[in-house]
Amino acid sequence: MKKIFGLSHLLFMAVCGLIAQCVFTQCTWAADNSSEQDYLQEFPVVLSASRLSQPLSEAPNAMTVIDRKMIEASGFRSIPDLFKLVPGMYVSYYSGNQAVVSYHGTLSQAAPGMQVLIDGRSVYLPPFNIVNWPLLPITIDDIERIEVIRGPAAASYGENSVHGVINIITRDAGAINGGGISNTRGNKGINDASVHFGKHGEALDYRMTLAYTTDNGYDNLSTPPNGMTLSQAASDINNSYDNNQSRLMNFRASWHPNAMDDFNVQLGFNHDVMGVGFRDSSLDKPHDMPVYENTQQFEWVRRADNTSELSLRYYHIQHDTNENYQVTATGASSYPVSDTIKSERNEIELQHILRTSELNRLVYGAGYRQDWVGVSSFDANKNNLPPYSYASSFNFTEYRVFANDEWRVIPKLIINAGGMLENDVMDNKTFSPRASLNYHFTPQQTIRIDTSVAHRTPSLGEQNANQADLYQIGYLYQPGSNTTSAGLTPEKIVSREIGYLGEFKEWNTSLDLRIFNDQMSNVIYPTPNSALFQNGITADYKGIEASIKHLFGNFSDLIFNCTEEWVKSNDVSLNSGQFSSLENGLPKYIVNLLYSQRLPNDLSFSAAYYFQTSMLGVDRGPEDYQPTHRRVDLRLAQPFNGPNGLKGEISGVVQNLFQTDYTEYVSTALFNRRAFVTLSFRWQ
Amino acid sequence: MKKIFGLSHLLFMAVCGLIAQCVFTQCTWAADNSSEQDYLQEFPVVLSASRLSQPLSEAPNAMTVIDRKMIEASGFRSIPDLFKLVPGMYVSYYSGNQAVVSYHGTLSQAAPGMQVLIDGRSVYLPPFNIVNWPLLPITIDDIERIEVIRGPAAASYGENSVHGVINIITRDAGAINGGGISNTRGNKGINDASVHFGKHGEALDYRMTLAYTTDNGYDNLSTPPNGMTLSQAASDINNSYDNNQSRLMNFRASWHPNAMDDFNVQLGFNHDVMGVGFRDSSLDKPHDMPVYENTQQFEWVRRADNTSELSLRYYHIQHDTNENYQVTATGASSYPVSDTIKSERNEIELQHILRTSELNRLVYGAGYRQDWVGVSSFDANKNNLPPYSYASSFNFTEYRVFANDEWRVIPKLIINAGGMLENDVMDNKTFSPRASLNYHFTPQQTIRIDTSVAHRTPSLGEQNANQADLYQIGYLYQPGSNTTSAGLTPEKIVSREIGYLGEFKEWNTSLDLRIFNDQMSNVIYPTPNSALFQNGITADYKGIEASIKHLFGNFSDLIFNCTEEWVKSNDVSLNSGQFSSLENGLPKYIVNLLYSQRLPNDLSFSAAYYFQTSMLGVDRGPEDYQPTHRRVDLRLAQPFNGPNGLKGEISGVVQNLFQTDYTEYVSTALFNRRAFVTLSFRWQ
Amino acid sequence: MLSDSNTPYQTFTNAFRQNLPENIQASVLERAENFSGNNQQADLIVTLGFKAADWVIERTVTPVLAVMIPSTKYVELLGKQTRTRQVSAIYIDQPLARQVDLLHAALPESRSIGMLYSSESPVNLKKLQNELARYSLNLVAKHMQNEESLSSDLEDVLARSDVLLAVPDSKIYSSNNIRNILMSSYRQRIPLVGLSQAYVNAGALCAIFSTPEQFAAQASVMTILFAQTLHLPDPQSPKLYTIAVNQDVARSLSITIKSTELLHLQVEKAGGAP
Amino acid sequence: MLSDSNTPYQTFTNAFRQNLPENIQASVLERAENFSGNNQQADLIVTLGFKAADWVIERTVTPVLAVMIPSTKYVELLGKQTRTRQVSAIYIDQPLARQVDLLHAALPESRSIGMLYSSESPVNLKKLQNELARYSLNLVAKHMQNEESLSSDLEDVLARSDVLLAVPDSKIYSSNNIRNILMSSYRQRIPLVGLSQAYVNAGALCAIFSTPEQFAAQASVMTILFAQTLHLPDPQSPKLYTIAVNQDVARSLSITIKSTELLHLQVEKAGGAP
Repeated sequence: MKKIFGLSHLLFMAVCGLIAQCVFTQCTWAADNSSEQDYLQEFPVVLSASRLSQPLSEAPNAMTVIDRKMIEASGFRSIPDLFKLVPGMYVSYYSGNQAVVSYHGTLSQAAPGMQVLIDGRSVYLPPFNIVNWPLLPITIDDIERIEVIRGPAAASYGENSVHGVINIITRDAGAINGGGISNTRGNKGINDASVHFGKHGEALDYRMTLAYTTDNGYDNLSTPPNGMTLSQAASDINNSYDNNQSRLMNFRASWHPNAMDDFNVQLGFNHDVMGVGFRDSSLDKPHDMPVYENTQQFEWVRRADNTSELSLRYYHIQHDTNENYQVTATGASSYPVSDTIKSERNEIELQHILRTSELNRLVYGAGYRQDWVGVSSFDANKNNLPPYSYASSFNFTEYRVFANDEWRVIPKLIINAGGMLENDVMDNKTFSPRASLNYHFTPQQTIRIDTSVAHRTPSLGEQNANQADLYQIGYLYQPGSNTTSAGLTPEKIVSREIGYLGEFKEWNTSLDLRIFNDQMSNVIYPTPNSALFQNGITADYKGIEASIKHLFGNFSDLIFNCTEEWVKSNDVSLNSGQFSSLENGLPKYIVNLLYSQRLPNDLSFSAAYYFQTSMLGVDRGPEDYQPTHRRVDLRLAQPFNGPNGLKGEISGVVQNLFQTDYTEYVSTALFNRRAFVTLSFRWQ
Repeated sequence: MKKIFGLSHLLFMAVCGLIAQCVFTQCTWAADNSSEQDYLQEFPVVLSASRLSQPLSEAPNAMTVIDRKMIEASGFRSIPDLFKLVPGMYVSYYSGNQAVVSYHGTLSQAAPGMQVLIDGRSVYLPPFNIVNWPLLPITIDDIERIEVIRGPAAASYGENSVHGVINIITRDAGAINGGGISNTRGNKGINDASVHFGKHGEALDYRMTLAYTTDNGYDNLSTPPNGMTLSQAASDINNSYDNNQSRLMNFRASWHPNAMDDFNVQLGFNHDVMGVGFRDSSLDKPHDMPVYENTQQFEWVRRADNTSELSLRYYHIQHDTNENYQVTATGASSYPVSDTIKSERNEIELQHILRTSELNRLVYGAGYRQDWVGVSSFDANKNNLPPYSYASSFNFTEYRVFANDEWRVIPKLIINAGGMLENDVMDNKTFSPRASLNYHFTPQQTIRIDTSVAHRTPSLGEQNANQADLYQIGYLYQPGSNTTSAGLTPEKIVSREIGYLGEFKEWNTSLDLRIFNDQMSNVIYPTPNSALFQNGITADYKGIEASIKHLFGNFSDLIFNCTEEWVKSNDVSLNSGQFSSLENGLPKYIVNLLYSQRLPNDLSFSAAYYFQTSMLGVDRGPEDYQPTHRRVDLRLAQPFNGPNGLKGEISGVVQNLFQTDYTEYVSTALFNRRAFVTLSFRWQ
Repeated sequence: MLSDSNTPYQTFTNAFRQNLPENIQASVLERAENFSGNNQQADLIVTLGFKAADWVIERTVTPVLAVMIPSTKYVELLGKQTRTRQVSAIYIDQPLARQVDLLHAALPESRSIGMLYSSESPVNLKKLQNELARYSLNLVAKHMQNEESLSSDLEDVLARSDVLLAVPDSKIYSSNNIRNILMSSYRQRIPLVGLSQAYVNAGALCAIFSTPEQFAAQASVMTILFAQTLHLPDPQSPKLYTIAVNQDVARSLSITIKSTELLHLQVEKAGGAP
Repeated sequence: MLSDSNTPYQTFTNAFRQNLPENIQASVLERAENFSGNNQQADLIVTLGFKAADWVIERTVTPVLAVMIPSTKYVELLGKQTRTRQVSAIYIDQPLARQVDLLHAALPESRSIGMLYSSESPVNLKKLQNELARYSLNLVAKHMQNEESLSSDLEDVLARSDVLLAVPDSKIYSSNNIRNILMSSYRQRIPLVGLSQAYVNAGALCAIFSTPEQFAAQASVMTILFAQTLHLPDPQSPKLYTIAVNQDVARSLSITIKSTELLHLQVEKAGGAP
């Protein structure tokens, strides 16, 4: 070959001193501030699989997302109320500090069918497997987003997600850089104050909330409820004492020393004082029950490029409840009793999200949980009172493995298949599979067909409690150590649904429609005229849910949800009329509507309407009949610039504007109009 | 959004009936002969990792490739001769049918340091761990390519590759479509005939060779060798009978039913009649020793895209040797003896080549081998003759795992690291690691640095034989069952080398330079004045090898190899002068040169020159001194068109043109000028 | 995994749909046989592959965009229509000039370009020779008489060439023959320049081709243009293309090949595209 | 694995060397500090990055090709030379027009383009506004006063924009801030359009950029041209570019994004390149 080039020697030179150092080591480029680094710098994977919310049209379940915008527009002060914004959800109160959040109507006031997770931490706790909402160490303002799965999702969210899953995602450690202070005052003793502050730094982000909330709970009945005479009411209806006062703190920090690893710490503490007891009771007089909850959560997430995300989570929750009250021994005078419940949970979970190909994503993992419960009663002389306590403390362990595979067969067809294999506290081995198919017949129109199975393990209360006592959660739970419901097995649900999701961009409207059939079997119920529980109820739920979102231009939007639901069950034949029925316990129609509008000068206005047809809680008598109720809430908020660069906002909320004084789960919980004003400032 | 397009409906249509069928199944496109299929058809991976030869500049070892062009140009008739074309290789003959192919000079006439593989099948066989070249069931024309690794390569080629590896790759089953016939006639009884034919079909390719080769072996001495008087010669030097006649057949088929899988079968058979015995011996008179070898090999290779290749190989080799000769009991008259050696090998190997990333390739696998040897002697009355046989048959098993990782750190730097873990027939566990670094400081200039370790297991002969008999391989091996060399351990070699490879395109020249230091330890040697073997020799080899290839225009090329080598060893002090020495056993300089030229009318001419300095085989006495020898071979070949579309070729070869009658490993093997003519036809 | 078993047709369909704006309503008919001219209200029919185009062109007067058809078949297609209507196409084949540009860019030292073709090969030798002449390359073309003579014809071509250029003729380059073609050419150390990623995966040194996604992009542009103007542009060669290189083969043949990016830039610069 | 930890400089160097013909002898100096004008016999010096260019330009009269430097720094570079010689460059930044073409192609429904910039951002707002005006897009630019105000400034921009366009300013888009920027914008469901594959991996919706291999290809073409003519062409923007899309982010934000191939074709067609 001839030498045709005139160039004999070329010197090629790279940027100063970088190549030599970096041949065998990973190195960041930020150190060098020469300007091409603006283009060449490396970044961590921020919006990784676990951080990206799945679009509704690709989720394997029916899902409702409550975001911050909805939370603010709703005007709600307490977390359980938020679920009023979810189609088909029944939200009610046994008392001001005891919420009932359930799907498919009520099974009991414990609403045991919902799994509730806060950042992956299950707060559905023994001994009674309920969620004690006022004890959660977070405020409504700490919430970034709530994903509510309507239907079982054990394959993704683990055990006890029989009716659905509430997945509360709190604000990221880095979400706040600066601070804020807020105070709310209203009638009914409403007085909330909170301080939050946070900082995001180079490798460490943290935020903290300190809050105090208090209210006087629900109003008390002054007229006899449904079909009762005043004298009947006077003897049977107790006016409950349901003040609540909580002092809580939470801290969240994220340390990301490199581009791959994230270490998260969450600490929470709540000292809640619940008002319990009844004004017209001579024995259980109104008194305060102090509860301490503290929680610690540690999480390590490793995100390696966009294909793999490994997370290891450990958390610990501890509850201490103390109550002093009067009790009357048969035929004797009353004497004071001191009851204590302590419960603790330790859980560790490992999860791996792996994108095996451009079209396939696998999530799998394993978890191990240990729960400990100790209950004791003492009389004034510190003697144990065996009939009212468990004989000893209980220690349960359970473990599970789970996997879900999302396969994008073709861009318009997604198949999810997965399941969870669980060895529960009672050593039952259950398998809860799920399969779903999402078909985008156009990019804006999706049909989802899915079927899944889930199981609910009997609670400690159901296994070892006297049901007669169990249902009196007006005061401290008193499971009887002398009763054991032997041979209980997990409840089972088989769920099938067809969903349709449409985006009608021309009309600025989206529609989420769903027809479902959930078949429950083996449902646990209290054996009539006995202290024991047994399996046996079957229930067949059918329903249709619609959720419509509509935008009016850029400044206002509307969310409209409605549900119609039916149930067929053998429960009435089984409970011998001792209780209400599943059919009565289910509001046939639930409708809600949230309208928000941004007005000139950043003034924002929102209005909500909640409608629910009549019902009667499964474990309640006719005096607690809830007629059809309607409620309208309004909120008006005006931001303003405060002194020293502070950003201020003043907002006012009126709940139940039209004063349709309705009763909640029990007729002693009367909700009438209330109003409050919030003033807040934030700085940076 | 306004509708700005005039198009209301678009119909999109795919080729007839293909999409619907293929959504969930894999389907080939060839079925549809519409013309875009010419572009869309799928192909199997043909040039996969195992089929692509590694360029020398990327190999982790020094390597010489002998390709068909070199094989033809050399004019050689027999396979061992080909290794004369490799730098540093010592090729010699004990007799016309017993070749010595070794590297680093000689250790014994068995040349036990080389691993020899034919298509992955080890033909380095017990009981004496030698390669019996005339017994291989292939002809020189069946060879596609030979890769010779100069230096240990256990990590890639398994056990006993102490000095190097000869990797013979025979022609692919699909390499021949048609047939051919060939006949060679020359002086010294040379008469070779072969037929080969093959066919490649849609899913099945096969080819077959039938061959007959015969010659009268080497010439006999008529003058006394080095420093001997005629009378000494008459009493000590036997003139050997070394005719050879082999009838062989091989068959190779490849079945590839789909794009991924290849099933290969190789069958081979050789009925070889070796001339043994000595003309001037009254006991061991010249006689024929028939040997039957048959081999079967099955291989399954799965090539999944370009990243993974899995192969499973099984083979079986069987040898049957029978010899009848006279033996003289002490002080008695001679009587006839019938000796038999049977040996069999079964081996299975699994190997996976995995491209873990664009830059990294991993080869790993495991092998299991079973060898069986049975030797027996009978007298005329069929009575066993214990002193000359093993007491019983022997069954050995060994297994190994191996892995090698090739990591292209950057395009110009390749690191290989690997090793083999072996549990050998004597239950020795050895680990043979290798690490190498190839650095292309320009694309044409490469430096290779590598170091490796290998082990050689003592042969059955060394363990259980009388060395006095062992070295008389002039007739059948007679290991003595009454002697056992206990406590032998494997020999070890530690090899270090620096190589340089340069391509000088302007000069049409490439240079392969290598400096090495191979340290052998624990080398097994015959205990002086004893029947036993023991470990103990250490030897330190140093050398420099150069290989130059040069093209003169398009029509002629030259290959030039030269080697200089030194050894230091304790062997002389150990063997008490009973034998020669390692130093004497190593030719200090070996030079060879092959020049080929294409002349007008497709006439081709080639000339070879072989030069080797003086030496004396380690286990030989002074009468077998080999002086410096030179040899020149010439070849001339003329293709022509035969009748009926046959392609013909006539070629003539003169070996040792200048009649430098030199002696080989022993002085009775005299090589003088010989010439032969080959006429061949092929058709399609 | 699926992306590999996905057919090119599916890949095209998916990408094409992804690319269309929402207000273009698209129906997919997976089997052209189900099409009859009467019951379709479409404004434009996009066909994929020759068979579909061939079927449709005889049965409708709706404008047709025939995607992924060989350029040599386009005239044949036009001849089949009984009534005139707008017809256009995106050819599946790269322009000859572009292929030659790649040959030269990838193997600048090659002088003799080998080619084996049959009577069915859609190749214009004269035109190819002209393109090769731009780089003073000479063509060693051999007409394969029948499948039996493949081996000898191939050996003949390989003996006289520096590189073997594949032709779109599945009679020669079938999945049965590719094994022998690649093994023979590799034995002679002659690289094969293929026509698709499949060739490169199998063992060809390099190839220039368009992916289904690239065809889909071009088809969407033409469709959107048609929606706006109701006129179809003239038939076109692929505008976007991909160059693939098998580095393992290059290394084994000791060929130093440029990066696909430089090959792309050089092909682009040579401007072989019409 | 390594390809990820490979630095862009190494990748460039390797690809560049791979691309050069054998008769061009190339030395690599890995640390520009080791360079002194006197002892070098080179005919052309190719520098990679601004620092190397800056160092060399003051110390030699050999022609210099400065690769991967910001276009805004080129004039500064020219000003530093004490003696004139041939200087040319390949800019690391895509032409503004090309970026805007991508914005429009990828997010045709976006109207307001948000941008956060600092006093160090090499961005010409006027020019950007002109480019955006081609598609009637309006710019919502916010000047970030200091790092402390990032969050509030960002929230302000996000509240008024449909999309956030990154600027090459590592004061704002640092690996520390990217977390907050992406989380905040995701919270508001506003996609980020980034400047490199790293942005897309981190969570940006899409980006248009050139890879080191693409720069290397262009640099080799310029080098070979120089070797033939001894003249350096004018400084150029990257000729080859890549478009990357994060489909996970697109899906999560319910954005239907076109295939990268169609985006490429549309950007190419818009011809935003100078």
